[in-house]
Amino acid sequence: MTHRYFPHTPEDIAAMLERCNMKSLDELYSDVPESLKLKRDYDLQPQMSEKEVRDFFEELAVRNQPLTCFAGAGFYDHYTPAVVQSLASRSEFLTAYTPYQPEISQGTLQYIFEYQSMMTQLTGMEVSNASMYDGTTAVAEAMLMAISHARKRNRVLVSATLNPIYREVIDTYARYHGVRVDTIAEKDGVTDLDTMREMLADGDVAGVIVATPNFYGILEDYTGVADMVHAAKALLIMTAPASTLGVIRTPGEWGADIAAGEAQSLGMPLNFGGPYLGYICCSKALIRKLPGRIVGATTDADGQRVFVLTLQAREQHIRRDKATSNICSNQGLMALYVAMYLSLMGAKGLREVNELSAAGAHYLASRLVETGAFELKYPDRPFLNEFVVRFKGEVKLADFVEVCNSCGCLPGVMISEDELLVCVTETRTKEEIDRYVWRAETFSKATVPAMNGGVAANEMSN
Amino acid sequence: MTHRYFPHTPEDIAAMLERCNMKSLDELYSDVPESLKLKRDYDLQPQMSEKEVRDFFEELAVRNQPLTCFAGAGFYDHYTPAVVQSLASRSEFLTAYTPYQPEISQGTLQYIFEYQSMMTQLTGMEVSNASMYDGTTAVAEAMLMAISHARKRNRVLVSATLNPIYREVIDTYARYHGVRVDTIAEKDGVTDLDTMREMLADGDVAGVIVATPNFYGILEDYTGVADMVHAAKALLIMTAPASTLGVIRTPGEWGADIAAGEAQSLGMPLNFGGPYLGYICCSKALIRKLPGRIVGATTDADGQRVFVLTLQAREQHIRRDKATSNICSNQGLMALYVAMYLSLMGAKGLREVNELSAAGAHYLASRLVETGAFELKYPDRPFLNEFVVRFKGEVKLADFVEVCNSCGCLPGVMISEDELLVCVTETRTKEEIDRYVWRAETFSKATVPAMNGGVAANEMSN
Amino acid sequence: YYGKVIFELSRPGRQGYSLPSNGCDDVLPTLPAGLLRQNAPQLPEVDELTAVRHYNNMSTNNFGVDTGFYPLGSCTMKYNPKINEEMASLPAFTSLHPFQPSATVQGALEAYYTLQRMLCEIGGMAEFTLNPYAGAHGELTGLMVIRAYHESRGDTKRTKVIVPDSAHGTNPASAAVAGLKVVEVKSLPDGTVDVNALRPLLDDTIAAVMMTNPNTVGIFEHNIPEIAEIVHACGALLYYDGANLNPLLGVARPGDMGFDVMHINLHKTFSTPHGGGGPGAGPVGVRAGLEQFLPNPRVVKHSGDDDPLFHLDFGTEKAPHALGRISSWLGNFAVELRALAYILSLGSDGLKLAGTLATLNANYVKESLRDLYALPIDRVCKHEFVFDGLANKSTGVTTLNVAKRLLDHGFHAPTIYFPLLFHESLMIEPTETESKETLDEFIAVMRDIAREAAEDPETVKNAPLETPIRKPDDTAAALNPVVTFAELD
Amino acid sequence: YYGKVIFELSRPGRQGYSLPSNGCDDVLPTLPAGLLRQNAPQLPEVDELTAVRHYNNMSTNNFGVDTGFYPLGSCTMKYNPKINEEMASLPAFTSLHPFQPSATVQGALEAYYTLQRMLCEIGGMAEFTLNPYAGAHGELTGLMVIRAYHESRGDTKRTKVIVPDSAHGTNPASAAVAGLKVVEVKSLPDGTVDVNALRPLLDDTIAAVMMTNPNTVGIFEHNIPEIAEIVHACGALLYYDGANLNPLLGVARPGDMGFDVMHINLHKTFSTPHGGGGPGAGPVGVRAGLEQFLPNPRVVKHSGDDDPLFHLDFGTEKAPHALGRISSWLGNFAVELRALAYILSLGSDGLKLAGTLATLNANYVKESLRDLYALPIDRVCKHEFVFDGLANKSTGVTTLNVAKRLLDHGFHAPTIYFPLLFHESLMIEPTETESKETLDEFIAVMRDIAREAAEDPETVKNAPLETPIRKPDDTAAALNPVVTFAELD
Repeated sequence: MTHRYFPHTPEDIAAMLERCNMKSLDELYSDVPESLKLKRDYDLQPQMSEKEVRDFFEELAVRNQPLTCFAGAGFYDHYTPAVVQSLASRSEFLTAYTPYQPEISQGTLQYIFEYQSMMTQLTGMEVSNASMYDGTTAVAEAMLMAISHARKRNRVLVSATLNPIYREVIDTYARYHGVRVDTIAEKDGVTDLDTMREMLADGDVAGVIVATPNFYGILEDYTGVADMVHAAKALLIMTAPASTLGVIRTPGEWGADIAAGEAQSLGMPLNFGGPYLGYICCSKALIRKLPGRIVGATTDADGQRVFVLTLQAREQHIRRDKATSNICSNQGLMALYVAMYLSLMGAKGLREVNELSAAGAHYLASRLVETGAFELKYPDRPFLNEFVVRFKGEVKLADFVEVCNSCGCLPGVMISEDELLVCVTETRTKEEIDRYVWRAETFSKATVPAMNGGVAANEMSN
Repeated sequence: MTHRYFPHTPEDIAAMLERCNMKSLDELYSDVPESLKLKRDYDLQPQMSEKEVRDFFEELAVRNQPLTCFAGAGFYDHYTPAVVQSLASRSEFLTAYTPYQPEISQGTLQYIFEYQSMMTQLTGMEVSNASMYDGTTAVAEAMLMAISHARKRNRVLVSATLNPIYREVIDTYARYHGVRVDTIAEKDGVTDLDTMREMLADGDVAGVIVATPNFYGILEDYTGVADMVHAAKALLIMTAPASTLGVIRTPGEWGADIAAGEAQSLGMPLNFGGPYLGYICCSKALIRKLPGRIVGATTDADGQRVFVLTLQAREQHIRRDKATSNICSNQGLMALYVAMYLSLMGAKGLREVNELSAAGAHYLASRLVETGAFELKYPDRPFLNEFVVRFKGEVKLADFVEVCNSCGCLPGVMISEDELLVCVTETRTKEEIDRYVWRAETFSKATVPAMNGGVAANEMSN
Repeated sequence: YYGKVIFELSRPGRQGYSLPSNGCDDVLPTLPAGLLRQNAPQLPEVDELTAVRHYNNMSTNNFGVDTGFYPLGSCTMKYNPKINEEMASLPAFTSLHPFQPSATVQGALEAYYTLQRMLCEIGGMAEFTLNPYAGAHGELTGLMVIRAYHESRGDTKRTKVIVPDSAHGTNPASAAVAGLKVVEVKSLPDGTVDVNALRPLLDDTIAAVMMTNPNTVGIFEHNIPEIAEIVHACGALLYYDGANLNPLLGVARPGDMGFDVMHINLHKTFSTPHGGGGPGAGPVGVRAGLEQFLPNPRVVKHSGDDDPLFHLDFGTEKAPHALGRISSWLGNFAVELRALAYILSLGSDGLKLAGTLATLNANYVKESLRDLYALPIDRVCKHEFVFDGLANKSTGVTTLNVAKRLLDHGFHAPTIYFPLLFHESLMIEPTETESKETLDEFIAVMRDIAREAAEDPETVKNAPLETPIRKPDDTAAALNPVVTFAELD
Repeated sequence: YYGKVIFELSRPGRQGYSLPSNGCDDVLPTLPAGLLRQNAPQLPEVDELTAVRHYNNMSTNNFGVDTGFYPLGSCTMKYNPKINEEMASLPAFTSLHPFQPSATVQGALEAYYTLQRMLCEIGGMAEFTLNPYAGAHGELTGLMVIRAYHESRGDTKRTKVIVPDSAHGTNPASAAVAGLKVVEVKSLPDGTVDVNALRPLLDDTIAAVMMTNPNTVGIFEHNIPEIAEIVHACGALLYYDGANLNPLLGVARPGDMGFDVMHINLHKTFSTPHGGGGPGAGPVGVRAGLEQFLPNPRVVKHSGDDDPLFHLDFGTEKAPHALGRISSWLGNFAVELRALAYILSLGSDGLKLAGTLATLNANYVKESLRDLYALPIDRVCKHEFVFDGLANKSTGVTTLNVAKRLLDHGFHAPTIYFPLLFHESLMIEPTETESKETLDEFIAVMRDIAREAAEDPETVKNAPLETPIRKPDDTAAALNPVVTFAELD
């Protein structure tokens, strides 16, 4: 028996067994009690040739339907330059692991350093780690930072305008870590700052978590919030889809202590949910609470500027149960995506991405309202490239969504029976937007309810 | 004006012009007479963003219809392991040019050396060059080798069983080079050796060109031919699709002087006609007549074994109009495809490829005959994985082909109104073959002639 | 300067991108200025070729599995097949938005479901979730599952987790994040858990015992049936850290050993590339009876005739006890696709062979070096083993020196100073994809280094000598952290 | 051993492939044994990882455009955009069999047709064929077109081709393959063709005059209108070798200069990767009146309403004078796709800028080094220029030494000892994708080398000193050619 991935010839095996003073491969498992041994083959197919593997995946692939994407809700269909995928697939990047040996890992170390530099620029914070798993876990770990920093205080306030899946992950982490999470109510789509003030006054608050643009795409005004939070000795944690940080007021500018969120929008394909990358940046004062790996610059024996993993004393492999986090492997390669994406785009390109996205979104929003089929849920709130519309048609919004799907379009994410969260990025053409509008127009005028009433609509959570 | 591919900032341009003592970019063209200058922009679109380029190509791509391939006729749908494409795209291979500087080109030089070694093994010849453009030009240049070798003699005999597109290219080269090409008639699908003997006796023959498997897929028996040709002081040139050389009797074993042909079957995708790779191998005695680049082993100043371009005195950049050929750039990267493909497959893999292909082809041939819709044109000739069937149906073969196309299948190459050249490779599954047979069965029983009588059938030449 | 950073290649006015116009009016200026950032971020401005050369050449300062032998213990640096990369890059997967309706992503859901079922068979578990993003994230998820289980039974006293002293740091750290206290249990001289030391620790405050088997020194915990029995007897659950699953493929299953909950590192055992430190994936499996505690969303297959066949279950109806959501969606999906391709490629026969050959390779290296390196545990090992530095302790040459000297010879270093059981741990995991020739070369170099340590210890102590950078100053880096370009002078 | 060859990594019984069974019976044994090969070929037997490491590491012994500056004169080593690779790799192109019915390959035919039309606009020509595989193949095809033209007119005396003494070797070689005799015309000291030397050579035996403009020394042939006039007056055609088209993009067109037939090197001007020596592509264009002589097959577009719109014309009806077929099908199709992507990316504005910046870069380097290197032709150059070695001839340092010393500094060498006009030709073509910083670094190194040549000539003469191999013995290689593994001891 042999396989293309294994180099062992029968002669090799015989010689190697001899060196081990063994007569058969079975002897390698002489230490495993017979009772524990699997006496049969796995109930899996035997090995497949590469062609069969390819056929298998291509058969799966045809049962997916890529759609023209007007959905966001935290994950965005931005354009990734071909260079990014092409260079990220270099085997030296792809098949290395954690850069424990800096002498032969400067490639990884350097792009992480670049990534950290870029993310601090984007967030307006002082330091960044090397990456977190995704936006939800990054914000959850930011919460744990606040708890750890506060020592005794054990309560976290979370705005109701935060993306609900972030909230779900926060709740999970909090529940087992013994953190109390309270919700700051929303008022007309934004965080109710009066409520926040009152809740802070109740005491015991370690951190406050807010978002902008928030889940509804609304740019919130957090003037005075940092002072309010800091007066209560709590930390302010802000989150934003990373790409929007190219133009919106940054967590740093708002006076936040920690910026954490999702960086998928910086060059990562949608990939049905991952891999993405969570960013977490903070003030330098908090660096020793920052989870995960950090790369720092130093010099080598010849005086060259080089990069190393630093401040490892915070990490799990040294501190064990006293560590700031249990994170070990993170999203290394995706940090390379970010570094390359931002290198190519620069500040100007990132601004253009936001300009085009916002322009398209505002155009679509006003055209959808014109059709009469939709109205804006928050007509007076400023938004960038994502907004909520309420369906006014006689039939169901779910049916409209399904009709769109059958035309190859994902019209947004349903956030209630009659509300759709719609997003436009720079990858959407005017024609695609106009076709969307035309479909809404046509559908709203149609007297017959939508076709097959089958399983409908977008799912994000139940 | 700027472009993502150009690094020049306005400041750069100003500084560079100053160094050149120029005031404007226009001055760079002060030497071009005004009358010759294009006074307008090209009638092309302005620059496109990468996204638009991608959209453009994807729009073209949907207007192609990939088909399950039962066509061969010189170009074969063999399986290429993922490793090949993955490694060949390494920028160090892809973006280098001719290895003029061996100190920084050992990568290219070494894979060419490996390619040469492998091709000589496959063909059973002593030496190989670094590649030719494709099979047709390789055989045409082999003909020129024979002419050059023969000095005065000016006539070449070509078997009628050679792939007609090879013959067309040979004719083109011969016409302008002043070579007379005579056809050796075929008899029941194979070269008529009696005719060959007579034609050789007529004299003035510099070379004889024969194929096996020939255009009809038939394995020809060339016993005694080398002696016959050599007795006439001519060179014997043999061609075969490279992959088949893993199992068939080689040009070397038949006593040929030159083996030349198409190596697309060794790992290159079909790519609608190219890039492919022409191989040309010969006896060591003929090495100085061999066109194109040759890599040889030598040692460097430190005694290391290294590789260099060698015998360059034959080439156009030295010999100019006395060169053995005008070839300069060849198909370098495709030689890497061959080297990697054969490294992975080895002799055993290549044999399996041929076994599976032949098994599938013989199975399909007999099943097609069983349907009653087809008969074998050369039932008594041995074939490997390609064969000619004659359509016996009442309607047109072209209609059958079109029906197959509409079902996503390319049933072969029509070589006459009622003859189909059919090929099976290891990439065809039993299910695909059976579906082909089922379609033939169904079609032959259908009383109605095929659907739309539009533009039909495969084109190879008119 | 060994390598410039991209900021140092930037020039104002250069650009490496271009975007199509969509013909809509720019609305940014109409937004309240106070909500927009005041200054543009300082990002590089480079043309495309500058970026390409920069990252292309930067990559060559890295050592990967495709470069050479990478015997990093506990990390299972096996070959990452190219076909897996290609399959995970099919646009029909990469372009899917996570919130697309299920009917439009049936292929993706089936891929997830299929892998889930395969892992159940391999782990001997009833159910798996692929949602955790990495091994440590899987541990955390697994411990939360265990807490959810105890809570569902009203058993709220269980606030502690027992981990062996040989455990990887993520084990205690995960326990801490999950709000559990860590109790360490000692190992015997042979590296296995001391059952007699474990027994008295087990009481009704113990939520779980975390183990890996084979353990971090590469030794199979042959007492595992007894351990499972006493752990279960006290009402705790037994957690399997899958970091070391590789050698047991096809031979033994955690579920059959009595483990209740487990995670698998897809990037180790199932060969997804390690990417310089991720993305990985840490699927979590549970035995029958614990399914309802797994996190949401879950992929479920409906009965035969339903169309579409695969659905997402967000948990409220079927699993009121589920621990909730621990990640955005369904984990690192593209990593899961790679693991699926790997398992299909190997199949039942190939997987078993992988485990066996990994074990053979480790034992072969161990037996070939045991005379020159200190072997504190002299038993048949599984996928890896640990030396306690050089056998000859008189030279002053440390494990760090040996590791650095290996770099000079074109090998990646083994894992060093872990596990903490020994002072000079040198942990070697060859994996099954390495040839005897490669191992023989490594063995020869290791023997040369041992000889050199005796004859010319200073050379080894000064290693590395041939790498492009040498002896970076870690202390200075930690003392005055410079972690962004803005902080460089 | 700098690098083992793959045969040296082979072990009997290893394999790097697997194939699916198709369940059909093996028929090979039933074929006549005399028609099958007697012994298996000696090919490597390696597993997949061994092959991957071998070729991965082999690649790092190569220098490409993505590695650094590659000023190889006459080769136009500009940046090869990554998007072009991706577009050419779309399965809907790569999987097409050339003999598929036209109706099933409309996208591919349109790509071909579109590029054809674009090249006509850029070249100022009436029609193009993309079928030739490389520049030299284009020359051959172009000369055959010219011969077909003369023959069609019964003008059979024209058996000679005039080429300048500065021409690339492919020009005379192509003429010889096309059955034409070569007559060389001298260049003036300024590098341009001597019209007075040309005039007497022109008679009714001349089939064509081959030129490139700018010529191989980078100088624009400003007398080209006069040359075209006298060439046409004698009944010959004027052929344009497109190797140097790059600097004229957007500025001047061969067709407008009076050229009748031309080829373009897509891998130079239109940025398809050079691949270590191909595949390239050498499309051939002709002025109005010569279309019917182009080779077959051709892609034609039918009138508006036809479906399918694009067809293949095999020539018999419309073009009885066509020269026949010169390649298997439609050329190196995937290379054509890359060039199409490049032209679309640049557009009319970007193409003009490319030409201008290429010219700027060349003049900048020339002006920055002219004090230290001998500049035999002191004029504004186009995309490239030639030094005749160092200005200071007393050092004994040759152009070869300078070239090799550049390797030590991380640059590819320029083209050396070509053109043959000068003894110590050093031909530099920076291309437009290089930044001022890169050029400045190159200039600084070139100046350092000149200084070093004066101060320490032996060091330069011994160059390269830092490359992984040094001074391979070319003479031994040619004396006793060892061109296969079987010939190695």
